[in-house]
Amino acid sequence: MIPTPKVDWLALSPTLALLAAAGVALLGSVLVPLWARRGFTALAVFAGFVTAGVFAAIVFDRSAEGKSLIAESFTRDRLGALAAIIIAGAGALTVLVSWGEHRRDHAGEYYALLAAAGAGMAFFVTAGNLMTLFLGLEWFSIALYILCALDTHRATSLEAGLKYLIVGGFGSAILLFGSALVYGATGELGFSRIAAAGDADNVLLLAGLAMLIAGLGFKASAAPFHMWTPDVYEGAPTSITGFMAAATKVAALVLALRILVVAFPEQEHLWTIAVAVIACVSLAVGNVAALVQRNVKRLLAYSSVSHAGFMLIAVAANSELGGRALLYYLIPYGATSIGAFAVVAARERELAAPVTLDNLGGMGWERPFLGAAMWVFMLGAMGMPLTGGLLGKFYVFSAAYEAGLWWLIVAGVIATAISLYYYLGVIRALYMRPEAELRPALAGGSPPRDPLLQSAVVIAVGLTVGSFFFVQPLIDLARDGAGSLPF
Amino acid sequence: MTAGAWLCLLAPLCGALLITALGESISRRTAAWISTLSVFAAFAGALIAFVDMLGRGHEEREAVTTAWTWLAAGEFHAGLSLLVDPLSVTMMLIVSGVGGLIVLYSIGYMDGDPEERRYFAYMSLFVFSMLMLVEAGNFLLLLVGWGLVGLASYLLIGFWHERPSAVAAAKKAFVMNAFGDAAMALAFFVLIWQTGTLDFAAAFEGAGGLSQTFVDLVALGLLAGAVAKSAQIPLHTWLPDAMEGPTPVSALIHAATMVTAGVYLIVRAHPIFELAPSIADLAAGLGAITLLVAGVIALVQTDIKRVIAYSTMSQIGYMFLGAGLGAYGNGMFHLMTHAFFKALLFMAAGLVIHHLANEQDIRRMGGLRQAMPRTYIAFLIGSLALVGIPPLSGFFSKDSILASALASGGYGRLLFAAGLAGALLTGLYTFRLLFIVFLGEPSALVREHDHGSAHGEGPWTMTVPVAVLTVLAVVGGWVQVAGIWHPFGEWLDPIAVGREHLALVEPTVTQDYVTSVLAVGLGAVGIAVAWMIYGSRKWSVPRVPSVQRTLEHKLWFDELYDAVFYNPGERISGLLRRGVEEPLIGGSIEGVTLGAREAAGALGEAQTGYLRTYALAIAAAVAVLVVVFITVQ
Amino acid sequence: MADVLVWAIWILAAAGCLGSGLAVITFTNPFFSALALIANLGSLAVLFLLASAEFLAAAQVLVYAGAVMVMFLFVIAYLGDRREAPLAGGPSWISLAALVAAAALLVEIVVVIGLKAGDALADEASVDASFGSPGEIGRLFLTDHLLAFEITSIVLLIAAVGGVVLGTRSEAEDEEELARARA
Amino acid sequence: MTTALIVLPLAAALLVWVLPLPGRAAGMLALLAALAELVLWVVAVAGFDFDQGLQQEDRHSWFSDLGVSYHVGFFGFSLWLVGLTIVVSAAAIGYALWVDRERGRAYHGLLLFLMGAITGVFTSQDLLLFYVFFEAMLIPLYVLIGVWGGPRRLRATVTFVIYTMAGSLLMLAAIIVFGLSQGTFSLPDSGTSSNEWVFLGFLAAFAVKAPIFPFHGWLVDAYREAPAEVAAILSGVVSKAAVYGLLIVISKFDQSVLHDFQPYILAFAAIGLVYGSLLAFRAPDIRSVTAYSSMAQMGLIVLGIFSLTTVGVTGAVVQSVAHGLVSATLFLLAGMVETRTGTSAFAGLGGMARGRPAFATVLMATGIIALAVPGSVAFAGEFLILAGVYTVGWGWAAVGAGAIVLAAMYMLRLISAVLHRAPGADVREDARDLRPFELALVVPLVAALLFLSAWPASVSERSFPGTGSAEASE
Amino acid sequence: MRGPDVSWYLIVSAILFSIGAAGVLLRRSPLIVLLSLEIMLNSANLALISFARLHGNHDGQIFALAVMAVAASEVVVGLGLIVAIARKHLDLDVDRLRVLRG
Repeated sequence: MIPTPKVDWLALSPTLALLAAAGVALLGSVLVPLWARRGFTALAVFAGFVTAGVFAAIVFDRSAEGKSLIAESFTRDRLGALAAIIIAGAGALTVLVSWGEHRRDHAGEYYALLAAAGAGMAFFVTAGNLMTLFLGLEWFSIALYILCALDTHRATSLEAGLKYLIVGGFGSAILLFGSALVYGATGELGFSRIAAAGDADNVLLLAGLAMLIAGLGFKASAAPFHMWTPDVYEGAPTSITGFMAAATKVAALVLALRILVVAFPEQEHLWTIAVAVIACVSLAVGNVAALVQRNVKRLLAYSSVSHAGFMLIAVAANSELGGRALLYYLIPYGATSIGAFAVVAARERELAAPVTLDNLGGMGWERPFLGAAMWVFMLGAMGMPLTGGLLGKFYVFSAAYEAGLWWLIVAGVIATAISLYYYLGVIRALYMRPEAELRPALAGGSPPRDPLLQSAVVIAVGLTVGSFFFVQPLIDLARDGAGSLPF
Repeated sequence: MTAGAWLCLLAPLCGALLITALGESISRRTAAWISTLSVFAAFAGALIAFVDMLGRGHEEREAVTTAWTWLAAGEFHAGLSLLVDPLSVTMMLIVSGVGGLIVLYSIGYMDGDPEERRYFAYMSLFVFSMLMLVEAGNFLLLLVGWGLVGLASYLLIGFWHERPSAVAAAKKAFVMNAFGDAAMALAFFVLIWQTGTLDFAAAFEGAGGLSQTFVDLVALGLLAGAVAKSAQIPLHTWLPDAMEGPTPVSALIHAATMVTAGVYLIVRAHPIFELAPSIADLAAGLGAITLLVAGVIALVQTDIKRVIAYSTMSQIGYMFLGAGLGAYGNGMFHLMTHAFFKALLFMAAGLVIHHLANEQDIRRMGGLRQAMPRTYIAFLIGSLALVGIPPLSGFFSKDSILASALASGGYGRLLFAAGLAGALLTGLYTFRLLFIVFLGEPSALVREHDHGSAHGEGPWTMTVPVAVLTVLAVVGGWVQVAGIWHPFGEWLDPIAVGREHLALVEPTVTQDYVTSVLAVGLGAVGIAVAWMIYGSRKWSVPRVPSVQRTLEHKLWFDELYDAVFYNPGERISGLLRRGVEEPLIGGSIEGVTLGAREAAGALGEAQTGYLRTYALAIAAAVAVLVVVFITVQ
Repeated sequence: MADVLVWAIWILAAAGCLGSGLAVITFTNPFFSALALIANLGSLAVLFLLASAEFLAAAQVLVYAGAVMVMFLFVIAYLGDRREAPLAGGPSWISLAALVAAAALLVEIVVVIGLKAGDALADEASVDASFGSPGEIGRLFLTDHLLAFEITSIVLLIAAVGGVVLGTRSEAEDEEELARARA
Repeated sequence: MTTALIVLPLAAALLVWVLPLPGRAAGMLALLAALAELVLWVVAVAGFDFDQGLQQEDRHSWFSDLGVSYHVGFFGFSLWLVGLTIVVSAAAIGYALWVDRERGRAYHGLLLFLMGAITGVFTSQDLLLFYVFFEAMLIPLYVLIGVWGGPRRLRATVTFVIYTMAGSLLMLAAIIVFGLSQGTFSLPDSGTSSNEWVFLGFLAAFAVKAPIFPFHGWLVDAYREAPAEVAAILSGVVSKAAVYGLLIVISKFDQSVLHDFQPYILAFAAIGLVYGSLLAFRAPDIRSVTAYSSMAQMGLIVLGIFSLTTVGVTGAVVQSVAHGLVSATLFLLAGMVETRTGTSAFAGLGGMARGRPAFATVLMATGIIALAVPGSVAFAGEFLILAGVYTVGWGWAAVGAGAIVLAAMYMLRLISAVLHRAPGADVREDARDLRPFELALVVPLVAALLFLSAWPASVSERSFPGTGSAEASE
Repeated sequence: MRGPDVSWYLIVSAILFSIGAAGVLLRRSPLIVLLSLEIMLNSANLALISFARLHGNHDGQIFALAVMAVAASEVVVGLGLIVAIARKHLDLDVDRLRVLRG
């Protein structure tokens, strides 16, 4: 008889809730009659995300002391729980946004895979060793590969899926090889054991670290590992793009912070600089490339690259304040991403065509609510006042200053200044195009009301703006979350 | 005493505001009377102050009254204060008295102009400003008045704003005066910096403790302001152009009051000028140069008002000469008599112009004596006073200045000679004008406008002031007869700070007599020559084309300033636009935009769409990262 | 003696492994590439075996070379006549850069290993015979690595769903097809 | 009290946006709110003790870990700047109501929002809060110009926003460094800094906002393309945020730092003064002249502030108020000219004085105050500024005095080109004089200027308590 | 350990990894790219197993086994995608999939 380990079910509950939702949805997509299938699965998955969020909140509440479980397979701590809350929130909003897509094929599977991806992320952020890291990564990645390609009737969707899959597979392979090297150098898979075992200047360990950073950078779509991002974001179904932009980044960045801080404290002098440089490159590439984009999804994709840069600044700070900054930043960032893509999705459904800056023209006046919301999201992405984006940047820069990385502040400032051009470009498209340039909506007529999408947008706006006014509670959460790591 | 001063100051302001506020709800005539009455009320206030002051002892004739703190910052305070002393009361009387007459004259002169209301509001504003200038209790308020008279002058010169020449002349006057204002302000900054105050008494006291450089700077700044305002060389070119304004304006502002403010300033600030003798000498020298140059230029002018304007410059040159040499009382005396006879001349000229329907070119005039006999008399008296023929007012005042010059050493003798030459010129140009305009055969134009004497020579509102001034031009000089009695000088004496007498130079009786003989003689010679050339036409006008052209171009001052200041300024402005603003300031934005776009384009190229390149980027980045980690380690 | 045999087998396996690997990426016909991969997996299994990973060697052959590659071949067969694929192509700078990058990675890893070869990599831990046996692996999968085991199954499930979803025709595609046919 | 002044316009903005009113009614509501704000301000003034420093404070912690709080309050000078904001904004809202802007709800809401943000800037006592309001001003401005502006508005807005943001982002960096090294972001609680980079960071924001030469690339386009009333707020009030910022800066840095940078800042300010004046002299339309003159005036104000003397700083405050009112009035008048003639280019204007006495009087009055004729409040401000900067070096004052002459030249040129000479090609006979409503908008502004001209000490004496204020030292 | 020591395994693994990488970077057929990815994953497996032997713990082997499953998953999804692409009558050439770019 093999003594099976005692499993901390509560710690796993967010993941399990989502897995359960995925299972129910999967069953539903076969068993429930066609007319109710979409509703049933969507509801189940929405409930799954909400439950996961609630569970994660409970975990957060009850995990003042972080601990590793099952031979460092995963960690029960506030960092993971907070990240799971954000991911669950992103997922729930994504369900709301997705509803109006009226997907005929694979509707059930769509939601099931969404829940599965969410579950993978919720687990991934708690991963405690290299193996669960890799598995968690593949878990949600594979789900996302499928989701990206799910619109099989669209060639771009398939192209996006294949690109994501192959480049992602390549990135995973590198991450894996890096894990192998780290394992080889230390003989350990668990993060804290790696730190304990490592001799600091073991070249195997360093090569492995480099590859790990690359693999996680890929997921966070940090430059120069970002090149899949615009293509995939453009090709994927828009709601999924939003989910990827928000949730994948949460997962990748939180885990990057966790593994770097926990497993590689001795190599701090190397990876902080590496991450800082990657952050700079991301800022530069993301913002500059976005300047000439006409396709709004693509523009937002580059914007997400640049935001990865900002958040990597917080990681590079390698401090409690940096952790706080990262976790705080993720909240308004996630809300703006999902919200912005939701608005794009709404426009897309209205036009039945890809949304570009040109056919966005006049939307601000035609659809005042969505227009104003998009405005708020763009302000949030710019880091303007009255949105949490400003304070996110404020915290990130503070962390950089505290860590002595003042040049990152300069880089961030320049990047923000550049970014204004394209964010303002969106607002300009919404409101300021001369009447002559405005083209009538292609699909004609007013589209059916989509209260769910609108409520998602309302929530996103609320989060974007609310995170500005109610900083203290959020920053308390972030502090508790960041406190889980041994800075 | 102070109540009178306040009444004097505020009455015209109220008049101006009233006319502006009531706008079109009152008739033009009512507006004119509001203005006139307000100025006469000011005169009444001045009289009250004067009478009150007469009843006091010499020590009690000075009072400062403050309404509120006008400007304060840090340690620096300047109140809205009036200084009432014999000097300011003298000026108040002249300004409001002559001003009242001229405003009254305007009622007739401006009758029928569609914008009469605006005119009278401006006139009241001017009188207020001028009174503010002369009553100011500190340098800051003096500067305020200084600036406001410039403003009113601008408004009135440009009153006929549809004439481009009038607008240009107004701008020119204002800008040149602004230059003077700025120079004065700089002088005040030195005072604030060094003494912390702009109150007259305190500043004079503080100035005593300053180094010579600072005192010179202050005096120089004040002098620059005075020169600009009084149209002395080299800041004189605006005055002839200012004749674009209505004739009463020329009489009031550009003859009787504003332009003489420079003299007032020198007298008011005499302690500073005494501390800076070289600057005072400079003032006297500038006056001498101006009186000669203006006199010469006046010889060739063909516009009736311009001739008088140059004559004004010339006469103010005398006043500067006197004030610069320390003969303050004599300078002020000439200021007063000049106000009378020059206002008279302008208003008489105004009658002529009015009569000839706004024609000002003397070449088209002639023989007006028949048509306008009384005007001729008035003009003749004014001219004689101007030339300084006894017993008219100009004789007393001008000769006393020249005598002072004679009395003040070597430099003074030089100036004395200049003054005498000026006297000759005065006679010449004055009577050239008189003979051309009034004598000889009536010209075509004059005949055309000869309506007979049925209409008289003008409405009573115009003729009465002329009459009053004619009397004043005759008797105005009798308040001081050199070597016999000096009530005017004694009246002003209390403003001497820390000294027995105001005047620094006291000519002897002999000097007085010598001066009188020479000056009158030369004036008479000038008249005689003018008679030979223009009256009896026995002599032809001497022709020296180059000289004539030079004089007609007013010694090329305008051209010089255009070449040195205006044109370079305009060119620099254009150069800055084309050389800095567009290529650098705008171009930098263009450049950054272009650069960013190109970079973005390059990144877009790199985003080839080949997924292999995406993987390649990752592989390359990993390769670099590994190398860096290992080598850095 | 046994050592020599082991060396010989190792060298053969390694050579086969590398050779078949090269073959995979050089064949123009995916079918042959897939076959080469099977050879590659087989020779890897030998190396696994030599490195005391018996269970993995078995799994490699059964699961990987057997099941997975069969599916591969099936798909290749299904795709039929589009089998021929050019060796490389596209912009030549990509190929060049690709080779450089791959070579750089190789050199780096080899250098890294070489740097460590002297000390840490020379002395393996001594292990008993049961090392790598199915029993040991199984025990770990149910204790320390329980989660990994479960997650593996989840990943496979997701992939299966994905395969089904992507592999089957959708209504939208049908409609599009129909539309194209009509046109 | 202070919070009420900030919140009232913001709340009114929300109300205007949310209530489904027709445009005109929304405008009325906005105007009402602006007038109510004015009343509130008067109450604030009445309750203010000018012998004390910071007053009428509200303070709540915002997030405590970095020591950031919502902290607002008034200094004497900020009271005047807020008053300026309210008066100009009210006039602008009134003007927008008068011309009946399209999409009135959005427009008036944005104007109110802008008003609230500016009020916030002038009352912030916490650096981050200051930054928040400073940036928040841009949000409505971007849309106001971008949607309702002239034909080249898109370019103008982008340039404007990116330019200003680039500066203020550097300030954000500086704020972070300052706040973290001080341990608090609260202005009253923090000491002075000696970090020159931080100083430059702050300076960058204000140099662009003011603007100081050579950071004025955004200026003319923005002023020319904006709707008239927005241009009025932009040049009249928004630029004064830089003044407030610089006043903060000189109180929060060591004297050594300030004195190190003083010559350079004075030099750039002086260059800006002359440069702006020269370009204004040749600018082709009312708005460009006003724009460049704004630049020149801001250079002058910066001269005053960086004289680092009480006199100069006080002069800067006076001049800020004066210039705010003047340029707001001028832009509103430019708008009125444009609605009548369709242009503000001098080439098509002229002769508007004939038959339009009210317009002529108002423009003339504003113009002559703008050129700082002695006795005007602008003169008072300039006089103090130059008197202050004179003690630093006579050359600065000489340049300033020279610029006064230039100011006279370009302002007179403007006045003449609009009012005088023969009627221009675009001035039709039926272009009417100012209507009573328009008069009701500009006359209060001019009246305020005249009042201040009669009594500039009302501001200058009541800006800094006592003589040796914390903001400036001898 | 009989036979070559761990470094030799690793060198094989490294070469294999590079071969796989080169395959992904060079080949245009998505099928062969997938196969190359498999080679990369397998090279990692070889490294893991060698290190497991080196350290004498099973973690590496377990990891390798998990990787096998993941590799299979990727293959399944990849093949599904390729089939879907083929069904759309698109070229099976990754270089032709560049609608999305810029």
